[in-house]
Amino acid sequence: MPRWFYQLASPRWSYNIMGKLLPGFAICAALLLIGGTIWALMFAPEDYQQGNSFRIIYIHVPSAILAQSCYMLMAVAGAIGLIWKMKVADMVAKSCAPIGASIAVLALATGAIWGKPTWGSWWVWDARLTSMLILLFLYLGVIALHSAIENEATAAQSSAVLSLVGLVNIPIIKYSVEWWNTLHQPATFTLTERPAMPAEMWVPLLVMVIGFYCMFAVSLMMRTRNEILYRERRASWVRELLEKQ
Amino acid sequence: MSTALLQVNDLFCERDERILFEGLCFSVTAGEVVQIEGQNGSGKTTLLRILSGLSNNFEGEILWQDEPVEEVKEQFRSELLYFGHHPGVKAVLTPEENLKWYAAMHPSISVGDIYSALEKVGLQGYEDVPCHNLSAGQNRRVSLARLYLSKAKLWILDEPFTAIDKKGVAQKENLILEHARAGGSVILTTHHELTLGEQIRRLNLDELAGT
Amino acid sequence: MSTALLQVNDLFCERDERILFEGLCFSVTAGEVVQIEGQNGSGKTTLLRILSGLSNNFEGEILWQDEPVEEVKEQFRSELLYFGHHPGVKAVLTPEENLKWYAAMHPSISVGDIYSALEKVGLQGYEDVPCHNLSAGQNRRVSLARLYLSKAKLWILDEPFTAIDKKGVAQKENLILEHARAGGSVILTTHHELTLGEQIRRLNLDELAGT
Amino acid sequence: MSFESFSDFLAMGGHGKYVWMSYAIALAVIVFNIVGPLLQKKKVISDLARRLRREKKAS
Amino acid sequence: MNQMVTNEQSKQVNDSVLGLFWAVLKRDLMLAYRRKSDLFNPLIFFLMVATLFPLGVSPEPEFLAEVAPGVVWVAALLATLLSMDSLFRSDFEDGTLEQTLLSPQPLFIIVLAKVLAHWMMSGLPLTILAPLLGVMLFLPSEGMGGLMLSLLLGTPTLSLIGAIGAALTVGLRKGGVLISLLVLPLYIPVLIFGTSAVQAAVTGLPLAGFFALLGAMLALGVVMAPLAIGAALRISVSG
Amino acid sequence: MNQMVTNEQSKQVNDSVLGLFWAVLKRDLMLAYRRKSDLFNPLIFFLMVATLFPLGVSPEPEFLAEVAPGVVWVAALLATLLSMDSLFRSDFEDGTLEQTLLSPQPLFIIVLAKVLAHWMMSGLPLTILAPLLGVMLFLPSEGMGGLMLSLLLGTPTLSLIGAIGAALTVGLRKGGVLISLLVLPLYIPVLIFGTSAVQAAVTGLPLAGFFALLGAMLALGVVMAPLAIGAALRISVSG
Ligand code: HEM
Ligand SMILES: Nc1ncnc2c1ncn2[C@@H]1O[C@H](COP(=O)(O)OP(=O)(O)OP(=O)(O)O)[C@@H](O)[C@H]1O
Ligand SMILES: Nc1ncnc2c1ncn2[C@@H]1O[C@H](COP(=O)(O)OP(=O)(O)OP(=O)(O)O)[C@@H](O)[C@H]1O
Ligand SMILES: [Mg+2]
Ligand SMILES: [Mg+2]
Repeated sequence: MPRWFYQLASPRWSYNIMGKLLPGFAICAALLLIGGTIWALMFAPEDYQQGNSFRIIYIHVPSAILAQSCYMLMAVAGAIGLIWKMKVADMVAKSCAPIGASIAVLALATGAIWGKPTWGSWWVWDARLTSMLILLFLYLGVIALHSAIENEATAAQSSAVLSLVGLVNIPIIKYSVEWWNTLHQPATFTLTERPAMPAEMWVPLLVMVIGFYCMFAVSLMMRTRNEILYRERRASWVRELLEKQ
Repeated sequence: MSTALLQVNDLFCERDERILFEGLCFSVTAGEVVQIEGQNGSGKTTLLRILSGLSNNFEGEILWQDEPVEEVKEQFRSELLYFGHHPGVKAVLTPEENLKWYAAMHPSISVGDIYSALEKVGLQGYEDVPCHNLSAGQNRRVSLARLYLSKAKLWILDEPFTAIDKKGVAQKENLILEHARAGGSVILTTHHELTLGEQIRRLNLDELAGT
Repeated sequence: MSTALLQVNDLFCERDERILFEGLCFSVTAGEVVQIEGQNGSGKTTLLRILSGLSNNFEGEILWQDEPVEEVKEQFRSELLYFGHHPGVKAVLTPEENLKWYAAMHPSISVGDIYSALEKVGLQGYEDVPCHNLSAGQNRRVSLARLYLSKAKLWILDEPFTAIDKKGVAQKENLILEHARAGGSVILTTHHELTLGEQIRRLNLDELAGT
Repeated sequence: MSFESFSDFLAMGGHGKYVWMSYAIALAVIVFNIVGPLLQKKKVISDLARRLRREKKAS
Repeated sequence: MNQMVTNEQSKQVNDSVLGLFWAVLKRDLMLAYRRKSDLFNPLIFFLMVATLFPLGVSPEPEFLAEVAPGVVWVAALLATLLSMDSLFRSDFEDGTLEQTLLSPQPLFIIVLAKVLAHWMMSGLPLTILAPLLGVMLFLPSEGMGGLMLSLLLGTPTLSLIGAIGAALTVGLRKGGVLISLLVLPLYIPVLIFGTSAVQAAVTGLPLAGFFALLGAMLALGVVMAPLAIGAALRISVSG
Repeated sequence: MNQMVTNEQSKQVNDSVLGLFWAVLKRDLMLAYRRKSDLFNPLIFFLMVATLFPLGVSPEPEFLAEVAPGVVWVAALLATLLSMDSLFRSDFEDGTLEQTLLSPQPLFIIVLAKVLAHWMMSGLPLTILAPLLGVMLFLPSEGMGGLMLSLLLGTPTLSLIGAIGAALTVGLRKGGVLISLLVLPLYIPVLIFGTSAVQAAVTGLPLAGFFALLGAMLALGVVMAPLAIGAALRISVSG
């Protein structure tokens, strides 16, 4: 096992390194998100079919992608916590859940809003939408389980098991839903086949995606740091830290 | 020198911000009976659950025959009899069925002994009555019959005498002594006045508690 | 002559074809403590449930202050405190909330006394902890706090000392004596050795059992 | 610049309602994810500091 | 003078009855809040049905719109039925039911308060959530009002009837299902009037008759059911 | 010679594993038989849905025939889900779960036997009863085989996944609903493949693919789920 792995296991080291990384990520996130939004709203060309409602993509796609990656991170962190009993990993996993859920809500909401002008209804039982809804349910399950268990260590282990089981199931869910949908409802609205985007369209999208990831990193590190402080409240370094304030 | 069966080093446990015990060290050798004492809420049950491996809500080290318990789990479990606040008796099953299941869980027990065990705890005639039709004490007795069945070396008993009448208690005390004489060890808690006298070692948790 | 608070005439009860008691007659006057004795399964709990009006699985007559209990139910219930094998404590509620609910069920109890009752049973500092985070004995103590609250004349206590530590038992015994001295009556069962001595009358069910 | 005027920009070719709603929700979610932890941190620190003071007093 | 004293007295009694009612209601709501599961169980079940139905049967809007009233009502009925068993069971198991029965307070009031608490945790949230289900199942918006009102009037009756079954089976180790069997036949009239009301609302037919019937059943239930529940509880505990 | 000894030994181990499996299975079936409720609960729920649905939604045969596969599958899924919570709860409450975890026997086997017992009391009777429901809902007779086979392959997976949720929530006083929330998303693939299979059977499309998928999920479940269940149980009890 490499040295950084053991260092990561030390809450104190993690707290400090995250504190050092935070400002950088925060600046990146702010610049990318503000710049990307301005670009997306004002400069990107409108879509020849969907008109300006197309601009929702700059929120929708980053959030949809991020919601999925966040789940992956949560499950992996949970597994590390479970196997190597690494406390910091548990804390990361715990911090992932509310962020991921909020992002999934964002993806769903923007998707639903976008659906109204394009498809004429807020909600259809389409494959992508359904699997996103299920992802949200998975998040809610992890959050609910965690909050239902009083003992922190038990809560972390239980949620880790749950998110791992969910991780195994995600590809199955995705596959099944897509297949089900094509079976019932021959492609009325395809999300996957779209005209290849011109660069003016996808470059801001890329900016927004990276911006979202940076924002996620900032939020995650802040939550994890809080978690470390609370869980390590008996440790001397936390006491010293508090006394300094 | 007899080596310790169970050795506890520097055990720490905290619940709801209250330290139940810290720096707890003790060992149990073969032939010893240890009574954990302490007032209500002092952490006796918590300690026994930690020792038996049911709870991992602690810091410190527990050794079984000089090896960390986590590494010899299988072996430890086959040498352990745990008797908790919940007697582990299914209300819809009969005493006999309850014990048969227990025997299935512990391969060292032979099914043939079940009847004599039930007789020894005074349940002859009740073998076929579902346990929910038994009195509180009779239910506990079903669970106590395991003491007669088990081949385990270490008994961990959490208030085994609850709801048992005086005659029953005296009999169980004898059984515990016999087990110790035969080279077994017993860790128990009870609020009953024991007549075991000198043969038993006491460990008081009240003195160990933190703030 | 002090009239009997509770008078039992020719009580008969059978369970599963086994006669638990028959022709049982006794009375309890004000100021008396009666201990029902008997080995496990002799029918103590059954008797107490019959007396308290929870079970009508019997034949015979029970009089409360010389009137059949069924006819003065209301009044009987407001003069009765029953403490059963199940302590009647909600695990998700705190001790305080549990007792508040009990007070609502018994209009004679004033809510203000709850804190002092909890203090008297040694639960100060635990008023706000959900009962499932309390130890076995602490849970029983929550239920025992009712003894300090109640204004009832007749206490029916089924093994009240289960899981209570020695100090707690001694304190409860005193409380029972005080209640008797103040003109109340107590019917109780316990497998603990009581130190109440002469003040108490014993009733052994083993001798009353049929085959 | 894809828009002639500011009112055009707001109207988004008739889809303004949808676009602005999406961006508003996005803003809300981002704010939630940044401000939430900040408030949490404040609370944790004040909680722990209070506990520390209490323990100091006790000892 | 005499008159006044009686008034005074009856007022006092009234107060204490209200106090009792309130205390029981508060406790049961608190229990539900602490346990959470009781609080969300019917809701989640309700949502689950609304999610599974399109997934399992057919996601087409026109089809869903047509079946929506029935599905929502069947879901509400099942959700209530399933939550019924726990109404008295935990009280029975930890001994608080014994204490309740031994208290000198009127059982009618206690039982009524418990059922109200149960409804506030099952029927009421279902009613509030119904529009969301309606949207998910593409129920025409004209039907929403009828759906909510019919649920508002119908679900308390479901709770009252269900409580009788729960009281009868609480002492039984083999309870559980029995309750469905006992209660279901009694639920069917409510289901039929309820869905009819919603369908009438969707098609624009007059509604008042259905609501009057649902209301009448509710009134009958409030007066009679607590008596039956109380008697059933005493019998169950004495067994 | 050496070879033989090993064989002998491994045979003995095999025997004891089978004995354990059988003992646990027998006990759980006996418990269910004694309690009865566990035995009939899912069945009655299943039948209830089949009765209520025509009453609440629409009694027209063509309509019912169309929705039958979905309704039967949704009912089976809900019935399994609702019976899940009790899988470990009573063992937890009376202390037998502690005893199980402290036994030196392999938890994998014990858990697998328990889940099998659960399935034999929920999934299996549902499967056997499904044709009856099919008839009640006017499912075309071509679909019957597909319905039964899909349930036979699908319901064990439901039991296995559900047991993970049950194990995770068994220690919680606030359990109960949580399990629905945890497990439901994981049930959806089974539901989709299951109904698709029945619909394919009705319309005469090829089925083998669906059954292969359901079988693959089952195989995955049998291998993986007991591990997760065992881990979850240990975590829950230690909390
Ligand atoms: C509630 C409704 C919706 C949800 C939950 C949803 C969900 C998703 C998801 C999960 C992705 C995949 C992101 C990835 O991994 O690459 C996605 C991508 C996308 N969605 Fe949506 N969507 C919704 C509505 C819509 C609508 C109405 C439109 C426009 C007509 C739309 C257009 C797109 C596009 C263009 C992509 C990018 C596809 C790609 O990069 O592969 N979505 N959406
Ligand atoms: N629900 C029941 N149905 C049938 N028989 C029962 C039931 N409960 C108890 N019995 C039987 O009645 C007898 C008396 O039980 P009871 O609970 O009154 O005993 P007890 O004297 O309180 O014993 P303990 O000291 O163990 O509490 C027992 O022999 C038991 O088998
Ligand atoms: N599940 C729990 N969560 C949090 N705290 C708990 C939990 N169970 C017990 N405690 C706390 O831990 C302390 C010790 O409890 P424990 O059950 O070990 O006491 P005990 O010594 O066995 O008491 P008793 O003599 O009453 O059985 C108690 O003060 C209690 O408040
Ligand atoms: Mg204890
Ligand atoms: Mg008894």
